[in-house]
Amino acid sequence: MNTGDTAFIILCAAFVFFMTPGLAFFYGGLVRRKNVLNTMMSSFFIMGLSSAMWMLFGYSLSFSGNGTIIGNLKQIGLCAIGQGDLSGTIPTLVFVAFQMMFAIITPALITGSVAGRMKFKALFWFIALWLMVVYYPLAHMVWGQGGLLGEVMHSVDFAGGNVVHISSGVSGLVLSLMLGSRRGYKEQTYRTHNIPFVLLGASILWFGWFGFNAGSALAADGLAAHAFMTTNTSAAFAMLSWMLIDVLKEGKPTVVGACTGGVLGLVAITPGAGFVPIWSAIFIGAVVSPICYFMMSVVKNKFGYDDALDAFGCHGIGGVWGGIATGIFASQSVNDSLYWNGLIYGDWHLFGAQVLSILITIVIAIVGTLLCASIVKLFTPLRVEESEERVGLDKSQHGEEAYPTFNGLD
Amino acid sequence: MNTGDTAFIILCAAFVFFMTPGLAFFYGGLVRRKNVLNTMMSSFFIMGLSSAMWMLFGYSLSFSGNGTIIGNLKQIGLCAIGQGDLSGTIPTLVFVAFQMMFAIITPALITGSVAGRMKFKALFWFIALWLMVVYYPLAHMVWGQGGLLGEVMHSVDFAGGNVVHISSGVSGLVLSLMLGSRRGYKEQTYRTHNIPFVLLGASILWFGWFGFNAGSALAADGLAAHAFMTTNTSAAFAMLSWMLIDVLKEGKPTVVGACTGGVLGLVAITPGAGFVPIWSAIFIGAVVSPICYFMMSVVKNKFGYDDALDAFGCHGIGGVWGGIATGIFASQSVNDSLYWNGLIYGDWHLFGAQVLSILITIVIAIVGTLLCASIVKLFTPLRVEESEERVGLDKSQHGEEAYPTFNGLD
Amino acid sequence: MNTGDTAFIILCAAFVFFMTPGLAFFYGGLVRRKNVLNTMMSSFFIMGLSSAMWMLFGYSLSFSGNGTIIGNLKQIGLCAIGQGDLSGTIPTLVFVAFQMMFAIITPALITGSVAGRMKFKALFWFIALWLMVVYYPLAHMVWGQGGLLGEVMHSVDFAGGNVVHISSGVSGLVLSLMLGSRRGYKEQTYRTHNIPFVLLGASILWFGWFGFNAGSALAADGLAAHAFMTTNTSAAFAMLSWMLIDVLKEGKPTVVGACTGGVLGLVAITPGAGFVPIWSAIFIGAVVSPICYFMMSVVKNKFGYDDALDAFGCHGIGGVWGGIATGIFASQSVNDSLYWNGLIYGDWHLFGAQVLSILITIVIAIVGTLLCASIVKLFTPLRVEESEERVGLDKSQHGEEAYPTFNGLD
Amino acid sequence: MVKIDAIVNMEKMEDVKDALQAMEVHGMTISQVMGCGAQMGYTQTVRGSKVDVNLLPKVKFEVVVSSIKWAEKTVEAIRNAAYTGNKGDGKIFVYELMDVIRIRTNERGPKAVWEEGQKE
Amino acid sequence: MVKIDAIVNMEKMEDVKDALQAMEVHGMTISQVMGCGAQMGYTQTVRGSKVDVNLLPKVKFEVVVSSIKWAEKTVEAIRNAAYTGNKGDGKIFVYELMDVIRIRTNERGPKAVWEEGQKE
Amino acid sequence: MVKIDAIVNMEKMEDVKDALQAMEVHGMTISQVMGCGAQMGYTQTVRGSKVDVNLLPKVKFEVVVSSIKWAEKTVEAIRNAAYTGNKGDGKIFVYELMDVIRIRTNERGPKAVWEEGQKE
Ligand SMILES: Nc1ncnc2c1ncn2[C@@H]1O[C@H](COP(=O)(O)OP(=O)(O)O)[C@@H](O)[C@H]1O
Ligand SMILES: Nc1ncnc2c1ncn2[C@@H]1O[C@H](COP(=O)(O)OP(=O)(O)O)[C@@H](O)[C@H]1O
Ligand SMILES: Nc1ncnc2c1ncn2[C@@H]1O[C@H](COP(=O)(O)OP(=O)(O)O)[C@@H](O)[C@H]1O
Repeated sequence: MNTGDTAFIILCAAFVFFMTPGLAFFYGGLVRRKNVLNTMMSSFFIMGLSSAMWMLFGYSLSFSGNGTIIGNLKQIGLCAIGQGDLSGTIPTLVFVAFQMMFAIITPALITGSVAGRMKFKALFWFIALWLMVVYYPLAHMVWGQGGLLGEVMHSVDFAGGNVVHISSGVSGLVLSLMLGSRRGYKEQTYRTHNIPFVLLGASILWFGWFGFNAGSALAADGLAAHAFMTTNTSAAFAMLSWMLIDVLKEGKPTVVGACTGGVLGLVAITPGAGFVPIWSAIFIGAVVSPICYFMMSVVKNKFGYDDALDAFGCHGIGGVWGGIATGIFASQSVNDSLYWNGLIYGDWHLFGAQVLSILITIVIAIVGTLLCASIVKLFTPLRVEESEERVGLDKSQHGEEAYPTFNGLD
Repeated sequence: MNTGDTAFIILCAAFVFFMTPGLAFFYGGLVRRKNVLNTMMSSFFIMGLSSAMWMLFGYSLSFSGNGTIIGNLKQIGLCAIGQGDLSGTIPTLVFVAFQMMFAIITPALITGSVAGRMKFKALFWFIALWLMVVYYPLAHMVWGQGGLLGEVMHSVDFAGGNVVHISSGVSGLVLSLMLGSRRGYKEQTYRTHNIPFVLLGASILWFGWFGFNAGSALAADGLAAHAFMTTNTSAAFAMLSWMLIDVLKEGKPTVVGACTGGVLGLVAITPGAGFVPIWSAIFIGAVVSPICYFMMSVVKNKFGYDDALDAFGCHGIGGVWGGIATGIFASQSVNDSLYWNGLIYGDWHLFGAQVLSILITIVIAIVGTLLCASIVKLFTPLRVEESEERVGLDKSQHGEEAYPTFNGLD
Repeated sequence: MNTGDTAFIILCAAFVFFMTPGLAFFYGGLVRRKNVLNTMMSSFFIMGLSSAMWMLFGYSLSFSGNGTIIGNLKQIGLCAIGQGDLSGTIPTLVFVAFQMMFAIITPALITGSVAGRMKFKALFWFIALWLMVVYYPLAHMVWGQGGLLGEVMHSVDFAGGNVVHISSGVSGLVLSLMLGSRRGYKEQTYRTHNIPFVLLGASILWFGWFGFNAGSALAADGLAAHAFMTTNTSAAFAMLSWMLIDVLKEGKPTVVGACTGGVLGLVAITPGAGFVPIWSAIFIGAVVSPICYFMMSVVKNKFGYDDALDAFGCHGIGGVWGGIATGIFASQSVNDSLYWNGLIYGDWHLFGAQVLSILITIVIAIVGTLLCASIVKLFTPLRVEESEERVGLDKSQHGEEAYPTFNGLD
Repeated sequence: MVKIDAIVNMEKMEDVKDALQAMEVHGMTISQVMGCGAQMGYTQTVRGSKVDVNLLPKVKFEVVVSSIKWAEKTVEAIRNAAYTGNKGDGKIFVYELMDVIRIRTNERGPKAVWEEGQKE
Repeated sequence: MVKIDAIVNMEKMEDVKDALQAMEVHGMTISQVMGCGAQMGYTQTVRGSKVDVNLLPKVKFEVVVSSIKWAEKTVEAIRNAAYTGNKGDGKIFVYELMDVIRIRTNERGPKAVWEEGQKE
Repeated sequence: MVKIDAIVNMEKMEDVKDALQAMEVHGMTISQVMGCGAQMGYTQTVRGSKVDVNLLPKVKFEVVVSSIKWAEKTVEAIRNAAYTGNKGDGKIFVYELMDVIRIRTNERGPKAVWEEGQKE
């Protein structure tokens, strides 16, 4: 066991943990005031639910055994894992903890698509099912022993482009289509109620993402440092390019835009952080903002789906671009665990594998979401009543108001 | 010296440090708008006061020498500690820093009980005295060389169930009884003024608690990872069980409830994090919420004491349960530094020691608090004037308002 | 390569990163409600801009080669740095990342002086120029190979008293003088709009500062622990001494005061954290508050400049005091890389070098700021129109409002 | 000229606004108020303790119209939009006004409330 | 019918509310306002710099009652509850109302403000 | 006595306040409201999507003066301070008041609004 690596990954796990409340603030700041608690809670409760499931059987289903599609139940309750067992240079329990945090943040991302109209009860059970139907298999296929996308197809995903971003973004889109649009969406004034919270959330996400991406090296070494630098570079250029779009389109850079851009850059670099050279992160980051801006402003408008906080527009699209970009720029000189070089070095194999793995991920997410939502629907409607939506989800789903005294009376 | 362990504990110290502002937000969000700054400041100033005292003589009183009850003054001003001195595998100064953070958060917990009515000046001096009369002796007795509860009685406290939670919770209760209830408590509308702040605070606490519990292994190893997993598991199940209570009682899971549950799970696992098996954390967490819910809703109501933010209900009761649970589940197979196994393995010695050590802690907290508060009372009343309470403690104690322009005029 | 040191510095880099959003909240809470987003954005966008510039050429200009004044362009785009290259015991890329964070927070500090009236466009380009004209040369002169202030003059600056605080504080003052005062400054009610945000920001700064100062040891060792303790001690005493001033002057300790005091203590200890003995941090911290209080309340008032959020009063003056104090207290027994001992040990050399290096830094900051601002002025006015200032910079510069629905309608 | 103050439920805000605009009353001023009335509030549970909430957030519309005739129409429109039949639906208060001044044009009296293109 | 606007100190809010409810006036609308008057505000110190605060937060009660008689009683009750004798105690304004409509029942005039069980 | 309600632009708040104080009207009550009128709001872009903002924040001044003469002067002062010539400048409403009570002194009627030292 290496204490430096162990210290690094334990603390990275805590960093990734912190991203989920960060997301709660990022999302919570973006919604209307009457839905802020419901939106935050939609991320927050997953810290409980997904942790519990991971410890009970999620880790086992994801990482035990060497199936092609999914793990087995041999390590249920983590009972078979001793303090002395190692995964590489770190205790296996550290790996368990680090991976757990990914299983928390991923379903939380979905909730951005459905903000403002989904019944909390339905969301609770949907997330529980979705973890079993979509997440654990995907995590196994990409990172598990003998997994289809990773070890069989040799596609790569450094820190979770497929597992985390594409899966959640696509699932969010499907779910938001099943739910329908928010009442009065498009006719009505919709307003970001607390932009400082958005900035706080985006900052915590960025901070935590260092743990997410650098930690995915699973050691405190040059590769971790490399991933740290690609991550920050991509985020920086994506922020700048979104600001540029804002200036070109509206004449002014917005704060919400800068935050969104930064997060997009982080999403896009995730699958390639430890595979692509640092210079290519400039390109990956600078390009993701225009792509996603186009999706959110033109495509979303055209098709009229209500991907409320753009979980699909950010994570789905950003993740796809990141996966493809990895197929283009990944280089064995950066990471010699790669099976092939990327497209620009003249080898199309990796590129092909990336595209295929993205398609498979999309299919799994679509089918899985339809399945889970249909099961939940048997027991409870997915959507709140119209009157509950009017009153706001904070009151109707949780019986609380976020800032009850901010009309100054207390 | 081991750099991995050193890196780990230095950063864990920073994590634990961050819990105190986290607590300021957790508490601050729960109070009325006119008392938010006073409530936050009550935690925040301790970052200054307790740090200063720790560095001057607190560390020395807690950890120098091998008295049964308290340390000595040989390491006053930390002057005798060189950069090269080690505690185990880490520099002694790292241990000093890590332990300092516990001496900051502990008295801050007390302030939850007395929110909304204690004179700031009285609180300042009370905390200063309390650290000397209650905290330093307790820390020594539990973790110091030759300490009564630890080395003599062989009771165990991994990360501070007695030292941190029971001591602060009980002291809070005593102090709140001495102060009396807030004006209009029970007749009057009392409202949580900013639930997103509560969620932010709870999240920072959870995040920091990884440093608190895993760091208490004092090394980056399998035990730290074990403590990390028990911590998270307990928090997760406590959050879920509180949500369940909310649903059963009110039909809706509340955000304040989920946050409270999470924190309770963290409290309950603290004394046992590195002693009990991971599976038992499920039980420890799942049970703490109903116990504390009962205390807060039934017992508090019945006896009518005004433990404003439930420092006693959460930390006192949660800590007691945690200490007992440690006596039940602790196992030498998890941590071979244990003198005995827990009750379920058929040995009642540890259980007995735990119960006894809890009782001793409670007595010390009660007597110490009475003593300190009585001394302070000689110089200044403990409670604010009625008119000051009406105006709010922000204005009357600090001459400030938290959000002066949120009636929209600026 | 040492994994413990590597883990430590990577994570410290993330800690320092987090300080910039912390600063955004510290500053943002202090301003009027209509300028909060602009104030936050002024720090936030630098996370994009300065990261991008650092990666492209900033690192190279600061740390490549051994010029006296500035580095060279040999490491442009970081292309020459491999994952295996080491700086001491850590990968060079880790050093790149850690230093990058300093290049982000430093210009962000400046923006406190100019809050509420500077055109965002002008600020953007000013910061870009300032990094090249002031920051990269200074960083090289202090920490680079062959640098004038460090290797030639043997002045010392542990974590950035000259590079970070004096440079930004003085530049802020110059820029605020060029801009003129805010409209109605002094006649008009000016109010801190959100004190909990100030407390949040101060807490994040303090938390991050552990990475800033302890990380500057560039290893997880006794020196890092020493810097950790001096840092916390100075902050604690500065907070207490500000509270004391508040009590003496106004009868009540304020929250804004306690936060300001804490930050001042952190500023003051920065240059000496790893050079001065721990006991001297008491003095360094306790004295910085009265000095800066005097600057902010008496001197600022007398001269009538509008250093809006006291970037000069805090960072400029606090940094100067810290640099001088280092010349007084630094001791080879703390850090044997010192060339001379401090004044109290009877050697005036270091003291002289410190004073001289401070003067040089001030001159560079003044000249550099005048130069950069003059260049920007050729293309765009520095200051917003009067009507834009009235409406608030949030709306006029970003087309957004921070909390659009906090009159309760949404 | 007549001023109408209507205190309605929060969630009816959009509806009332739309109803007014539909009948060509474009000028209105809205603010948040807290109200208590026949509707006696509700009880919330915070961490297992009951908390009485007897001030409820309401929205206040202030609309000035040029004549009693218009006032009647406006009252009718607000009533229809805000009605649910439950306690707490709100109240409408009607005042007489001495004068109205439009700052932009310095017009006074009824003219100051008519919009161009609005039929009397 | 008569409308009473009372502007009182923040910390008197609960007292005034209780006083009104004690005399069976259950309907009221409350909002936060900023006021300046004979009370000239105060000076705060932020980091050693003086800051003038001359708008002070106040609470505005709007109460509609059915008759002048009731209005007198109400004014009296508010006055007693809000009185401290210091500058800034506040003012009470009394208006005549043309009409009141209760949305729930479409009752008009005095009936719309009487509650069941309230003695006239 | 006369009450004047003026709804003006946010950024004119300080100016109107100063104008009133300059003419020795020291008593006033200010609140934030949202308004819509001839000024039809604006369109904001959030992440590339258009968002209509048709309620704009405005400031409402409530000033009670002792006589019609004073009311005229006050209206004039407000108008001058708030005028820009653009849509959205706001409106001023003038009412008659039945009575005013100063809580501190129990003075009633015009006396309750006069300040000492204020020339009628
Ligand atoms: N007499 C009154 N004076 C002022 N405001 C009132 C009065 N009666 C009711 N209101 C306002 O109207 C709102 C709804 O009144 P309520 O009596 O609950 O409804 P209703 O009688 O129509 O069922 C209250 O919350 C309050 O703001
Ligand atoms: N002429 C007025 N018009 C409108 N509101 C007023 C007027 N005079 C006072 N007020 C309101 O009453 C509050 C208290 O008034 P103030 O003059 O300070 O008290 P008092 O004269 O009773 O000592 C003020 O803050 C303001 O909101
Ligand atoms: N008829 C009305 N009733 C109530 N408030 C009104 C009315 N007309 C305008 N207002 C208020 O005055 C503000 C400015 O009105 P607007 O019509 O936009 O200005 P103007 O007509 O002077 O250009 C509005 O935002 C609204 O708050």
